[in-house]
Amino acid sequence: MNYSSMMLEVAVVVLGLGLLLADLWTPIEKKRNLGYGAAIALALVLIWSFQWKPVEDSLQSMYVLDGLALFFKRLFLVSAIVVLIMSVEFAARMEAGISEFYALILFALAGMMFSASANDFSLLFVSVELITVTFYVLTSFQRNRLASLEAGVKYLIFGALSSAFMVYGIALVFGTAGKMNFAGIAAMAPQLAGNKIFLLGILLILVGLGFKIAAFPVQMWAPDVYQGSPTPATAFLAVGSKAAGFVLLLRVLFTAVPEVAAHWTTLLIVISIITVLYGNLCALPQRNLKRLLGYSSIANAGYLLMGVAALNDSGKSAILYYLGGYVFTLLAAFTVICVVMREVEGEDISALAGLNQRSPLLAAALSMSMVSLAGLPPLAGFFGKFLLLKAVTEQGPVNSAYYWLAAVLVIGAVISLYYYLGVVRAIYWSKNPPKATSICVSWPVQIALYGCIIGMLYLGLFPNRVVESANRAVAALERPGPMTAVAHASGESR
Amino acid sequence: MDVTLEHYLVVSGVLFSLGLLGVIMRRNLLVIYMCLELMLNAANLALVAMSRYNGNLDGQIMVFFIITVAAAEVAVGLALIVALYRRRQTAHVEDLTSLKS
Amino acid sequence: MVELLAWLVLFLPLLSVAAITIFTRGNAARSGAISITAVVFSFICGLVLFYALPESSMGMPIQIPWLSIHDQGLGLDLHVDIGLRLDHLSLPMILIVTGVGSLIHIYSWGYMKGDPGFARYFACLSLFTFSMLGIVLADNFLMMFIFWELVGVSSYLLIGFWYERPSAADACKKAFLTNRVGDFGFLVGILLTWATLGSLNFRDLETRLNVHSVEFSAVATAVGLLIFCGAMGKSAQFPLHVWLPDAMEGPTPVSALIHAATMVAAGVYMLCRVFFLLNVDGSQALQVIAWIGGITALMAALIAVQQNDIKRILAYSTLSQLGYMVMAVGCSGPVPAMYHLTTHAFFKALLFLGAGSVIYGLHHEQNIWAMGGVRRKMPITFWTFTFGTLALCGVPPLSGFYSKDSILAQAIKDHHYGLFVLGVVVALLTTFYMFRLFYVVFKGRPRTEAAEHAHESPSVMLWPLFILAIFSIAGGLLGIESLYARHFEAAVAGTEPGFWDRLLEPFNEQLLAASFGVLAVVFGWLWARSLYRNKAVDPLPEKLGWWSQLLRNKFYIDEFYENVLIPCTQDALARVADFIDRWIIGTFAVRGTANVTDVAGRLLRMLQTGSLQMYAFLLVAGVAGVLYWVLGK
Amino acid sequence: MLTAIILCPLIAALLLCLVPRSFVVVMRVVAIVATFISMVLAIIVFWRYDGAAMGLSGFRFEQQVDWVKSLGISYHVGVDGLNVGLILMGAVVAFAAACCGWEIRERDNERQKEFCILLLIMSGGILGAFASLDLFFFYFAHELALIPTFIMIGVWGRGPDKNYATFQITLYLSVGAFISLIGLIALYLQSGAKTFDIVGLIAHVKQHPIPLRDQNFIFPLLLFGFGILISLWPFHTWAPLGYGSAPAPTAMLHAGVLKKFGLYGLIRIALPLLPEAAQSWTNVIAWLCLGNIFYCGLVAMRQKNLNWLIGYSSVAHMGFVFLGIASLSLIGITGAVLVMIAHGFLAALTFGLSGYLYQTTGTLEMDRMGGLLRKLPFLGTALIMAMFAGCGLPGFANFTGEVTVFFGAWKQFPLVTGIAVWSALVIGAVYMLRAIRNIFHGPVPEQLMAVAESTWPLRKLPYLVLLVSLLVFGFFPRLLTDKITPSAKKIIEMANTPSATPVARVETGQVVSVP
Repeated sequence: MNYSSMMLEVAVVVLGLGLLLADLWTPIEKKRNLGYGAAIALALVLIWSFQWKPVEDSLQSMYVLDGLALFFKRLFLVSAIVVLIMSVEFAARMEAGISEFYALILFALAGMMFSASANDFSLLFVSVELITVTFYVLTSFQRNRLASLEAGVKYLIFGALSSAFMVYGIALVFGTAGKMNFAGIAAMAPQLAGNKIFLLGILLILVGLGFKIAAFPVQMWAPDVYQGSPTPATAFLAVGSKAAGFVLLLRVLFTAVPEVAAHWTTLLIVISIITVLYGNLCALPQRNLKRLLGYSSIANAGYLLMGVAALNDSGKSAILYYLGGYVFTLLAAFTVICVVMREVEGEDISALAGLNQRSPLLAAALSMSMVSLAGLPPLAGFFGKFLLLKAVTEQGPVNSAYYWLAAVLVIGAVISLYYYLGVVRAIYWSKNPPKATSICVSWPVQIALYGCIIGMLYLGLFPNRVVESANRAVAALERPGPMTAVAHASGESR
Repeated sequence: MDVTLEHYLVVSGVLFSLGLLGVIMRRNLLVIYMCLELMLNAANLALVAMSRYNGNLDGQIMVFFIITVAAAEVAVGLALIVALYRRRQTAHVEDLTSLKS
Repeated sequence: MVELLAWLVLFLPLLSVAAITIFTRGNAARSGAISITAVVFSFICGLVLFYALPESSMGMPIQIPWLSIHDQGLGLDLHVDIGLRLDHLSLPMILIVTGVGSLIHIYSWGYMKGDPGFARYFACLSLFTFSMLGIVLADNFLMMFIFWELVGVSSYLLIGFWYERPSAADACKKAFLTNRVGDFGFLVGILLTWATLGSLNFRDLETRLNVHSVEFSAVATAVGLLIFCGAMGKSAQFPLHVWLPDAMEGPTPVSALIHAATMVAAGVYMLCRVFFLLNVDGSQALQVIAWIGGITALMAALIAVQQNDIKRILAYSTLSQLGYMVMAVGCSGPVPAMYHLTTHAFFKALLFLGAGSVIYGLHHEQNIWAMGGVRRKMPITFWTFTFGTLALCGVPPLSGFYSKDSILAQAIKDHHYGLFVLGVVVALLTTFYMFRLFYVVFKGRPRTEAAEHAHESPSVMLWPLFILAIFSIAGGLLGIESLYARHFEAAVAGTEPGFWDRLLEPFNEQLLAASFGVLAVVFGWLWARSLYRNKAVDPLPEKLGWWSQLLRNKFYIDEFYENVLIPCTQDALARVADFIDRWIIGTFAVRGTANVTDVAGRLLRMLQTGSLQMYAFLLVAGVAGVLYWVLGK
Repeated sequence: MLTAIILCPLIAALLLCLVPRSFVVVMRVVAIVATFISMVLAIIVFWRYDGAAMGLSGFRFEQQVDWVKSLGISYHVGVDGLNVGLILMGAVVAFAAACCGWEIRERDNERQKEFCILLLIMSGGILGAFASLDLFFFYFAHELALIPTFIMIGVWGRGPDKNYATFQITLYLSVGAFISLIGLIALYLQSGAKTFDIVGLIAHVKQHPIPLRDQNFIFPLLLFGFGILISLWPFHTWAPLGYGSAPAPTAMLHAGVLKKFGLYGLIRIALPLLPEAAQSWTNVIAWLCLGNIFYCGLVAMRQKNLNWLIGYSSVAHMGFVFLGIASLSLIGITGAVLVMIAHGFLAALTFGLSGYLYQTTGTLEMDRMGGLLRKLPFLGTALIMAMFAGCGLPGFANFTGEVTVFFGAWKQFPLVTGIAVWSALVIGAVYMLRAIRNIFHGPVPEQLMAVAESTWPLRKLPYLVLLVSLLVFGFFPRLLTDKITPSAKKIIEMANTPSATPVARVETGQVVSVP
């Protein structure tokens, strides 16, 4: 195994350890600023990541560094940077140990970055567990808040339960295939396609991954945990953890068992339909903003699963693009929530009343993210949904169930308009905005918000480059020699 | 009587199911948590047996990973449950319903 | 030069509309002057055309393409010109419209003096003149329809001139809507004609009719009746006649111009214009037209007998005369129809203006029983009115006699003996109600204060009366009939008949008709004289009993429409549609969907109880379900 | 040139973002000037249309820039006879709407900024949608214009049903938009052209027609997707409700221009690309259009509120366009485009005037008004003219359009056309005259004795502009038809091509019976 290709992850882990060390020498009142330091360091790592090219020779190893991996690593880095800035903002609401919070974020980030490269069930397991275990702590970090503890416990039990499913699935797969490596299993898969033990194993693994992305039938935890966790942890959970789940899902389904995936069209379609409808319908009467986003995250998992269910390249690249937009959108939303809810306990939507007078920037950022989530142009969400819709419709002639999928996408998008625009309404035209004290927004948060807004707009208005790079990244998944295609594509950049 | 792979697998399956049942049925968080560990160990048993049967060591390496991870998980999980117990003076799941609908 | 003149005739009034609306809205005198100048100049241009237009350039096309789409797929050509057709039918008609129009414009100057809407009045009047000229000059169906509609709207504006009066506001609405019902048939008829013959231009239609006569004869009756619907609306034929009496809510000059002399004649004119489409083999349309005309004539004459409003009597008389004209067309006699149209324009305008003068003199009193003895107070009005009455009744040798006689003769010629009898009866009734009016209003002694202090109108109002009276008297001797005949009967040979020939023509040609006509007049007059001479109250209601009630209430046709026909058909449909829209689509379908979605959301949310074990159970159940589904088969 | 027309309002909107919100007058002036420039440019394009160089694809003033290459999406604008008039109409209405924005000023000075920005975005989006020759941008620009509509109704709307109206119009129109999006995507996919470019698609489809099975799948998607956007019966309930609650400028832009998007889409996209399906659906369209023309006309008769009445009448007018489309004849399509343009001016005019009326009298309940012609001479005259235009009076552009549609449709659908004629001539007149009678005729009620018109000449400007446009195109329809007909001919030729050549059939592997 070529360890030099892991330098990005190593850098992140070292950074985390260094942060813990630095904490020892930092005076208490300055500790929160360590977050900025970490964010800057991550920004450097991000810039560094653009120097990397996809590496060819790692197909048989447990760790690959193809275009897909790089795409997701950058996604994770971006989200971690914003989450760190958010955490600094959140520091005052933690009892102690803010540096550990930062460090845990970094470790979770490392786990996500590993997961992006996982090409082997053991690495998959380890990286997933790295993410999950750090999130146990992150979700329950506000030990003085019962809600946070409850969220932590729920996440703990569900995480452990799904880990158990996954591990057992891995055991079954290993038992039938005799291999842990995706490529190896792919080679074996044709003769295993009818083996029920093997299929059971794959299904159990998918259950474990479904937990990460909050898809039916393992979606129940999401709203509760989203609501109770500290906002930065929620944000990271919603963005990073979900994206990690998807990259693993893509790899397992399309690298390890493409034949099996092709058989499960109906299953995937049904699951994504139920997920979309469940998330959207439950969100309809919801008044708690973070819980709303929890349901919305379920719905979005459903949309993304549609890209998986489409089983074609455009579906996969749509997932990548959608996640790209989703990252900026959700980060913007959670940053705003983090800042606005600083003063209000409870995250009721009515707390947003008159936000446009208190801080136009926050109001604009939150409404733009809602508009983007609702899938309206000119923001990223629109083009993402467009790509998904295209991918799904493309399969229509093959199996008319895809048309139902497309219809559900539309229905979901329309239902979601109602509650997303409800948020926008609360911001701009509430009946009686309570108080007009302006909210002070620190400049790093401003930078983060502007960054997210620019990201949403850029992805929405000039999607060309991201679409191209997503296409190239996806090309790596299925081909027998995936690296060659990517290597030829010069100038891999975002 | 020879102890074949099937026996191991049946035992592991039974263990897994027992753990699962426990998670669903038991009311105490600690017990639930122990049941979860039981499920993990069921997987461990299966892995080791499979590894032996397949004649490669990957499975056993995996078991080590799992044990390590489980240890970490237990550490974090127990700390969490203790913290909750301190605050609520109870470790029953039915009391944990403030986040809902 | 001819073209320029023709365009001037048409567009001068429109220019005056534009000028008044844009520039001189606020200035009453200037607006009136512009409008009068325009119509007079238009008249002069028409006169020049009438006399100077060489026979060779009769009917030559003067066209500006307005809309032109050639559709190969349909194999049809939608080609519409703004085109003018100058021939023996349109030229005299132009003179009537602009000539009578000029007089009425001038009369209005006096009649409308001091009204706050003076400028608006003249703008509308000019708009009307423009539209009417458009109908007359149109060389194709669609252009005719366009101006048809414009005439409708200008009539709407003029009837509703005093829009603050609820009765006027309702009347104009009713007029427009009734006309629209007729226009519906007209437009469908145009569509059908176009689809069958492939053209809209009258000349093209005429030539194509010879080629495609077989195809056309299949739809000929339908076309004829549909087109007649248009005439039915505009010329107020039964059953669409109800708007005309109500239209008397407009200023009296308007009634004279639009609702007596010109606009209502448009229907008859149109029928004559497209007579070639009606008069084809296999078409039953003319029969229907003739009988509808006859029924209208009789019904209106009967109603007129028991009306007490001076303008309403004249209005029903107009209806009845229009019925005559339509009947003439139906008896394949466009020439008598046009002839009667022309003379009727003169004497009916005269009568209306005379009535207006009386109303003006009596300070807007319209009830005839509140008048009486006006003769001495307003001598000029009296004399001119008398001549108008005589002409209308058809007293030889006044114009009405000749035209009415030609219609009766036509009925005999076309073997419509029933209609002939009907026509004679109507003539008798006409004489009766006109002399009733005459005796009650002018003779006897003044019955009210207003009648006591009546005064003669200003000269600007009297001059038009004079001129119209002259034409009413001499209209029969001017050779109008042969003028029209030149249009319909190709190249009448022979010399122009002399004066005496013309004077005695009816008796030479169709003695029966002429003598019955004269007899009807005599008996009508005697009857009216015996009943109404020096009477202060109407003796008829006692004699007629419930008949009188029926007549006074116009056979209850308005009531039938308002309370039975419209509420039971269109309004009922509207009610149903509204119900469906509001409750079935709006509430059940749309709101229902929204509510179902909402309830589904609330129900689903109940799953999220917050209980960890509940979640775990659902998870396991879900996983088990998936496993069973995928692997269980 | 076209890009300038589209970008002018959008750039102005961006500029306004930077202007502090206290500079209210600046906002108004910028909005008016930007739309005015757009309008002037659109007039120039319209005027120079015949002289302009025609591109290879038959479009003029063409411009194309790649956007997302891998999907074949490009920014491609151009005009032919079908959309040159629509763009002109859109630009004029946008200008008028910007002028009418004064209405908002008096009610809500605080948020003038947002209003102007949204209005400009909407204008830019609308013009973009009509200029676009790329399916994706076509849709994108429409959505861009749609969102401000929702927001404006939500924030500045009036009436008790405001909230419900906002949500209904939002959800309803989004459903329509999404359905049509599926249709457009399916079209893109099934044509196999790998491009969203309309010109490219048409060229491709000429060689390789879309298989009938796919056509029959895509066409209903487009028909009903667009149909919802156009308020095709029975998906029309959002329209009266939404327009009844919308602020005047929004209603003007939406009812006038944006709504025509779906119709334009049907003509531009659905007919030529899916000819066989279109032919088999014409009967359905023809009967559905009666739902608009006849049924909604009847419902309009029962309305008591002026805005609702106009809303229903505007729904009813859409039926004429559908009838024209259903006829699949050159005359019908030309008429349909004429009606679209004419109704654009008309709807803008009526909604603008009703907004003005509401502002003056404080009510739109017709029972509570009367005799206002004396009090409000300009407004009254203009509204009466608009109403007559609405019931198809010659001289106004609507008449030309409607009558052309009748001529086009008569041969195929005599019965439907007959009912449509009845609705246009009689039902239309009934409710329009009833409105005039109630509002302007009769005695003035006590509480309205004091109303008076603004004497400021600029208040009249937008209405005059719209009235003049109606009259100009009513008097000289050839200004439009001469441009429309050649372009419509191409559409019709494609729509009426006999079924695809057998070669193409074999390629696509479809076995279809020729209808």
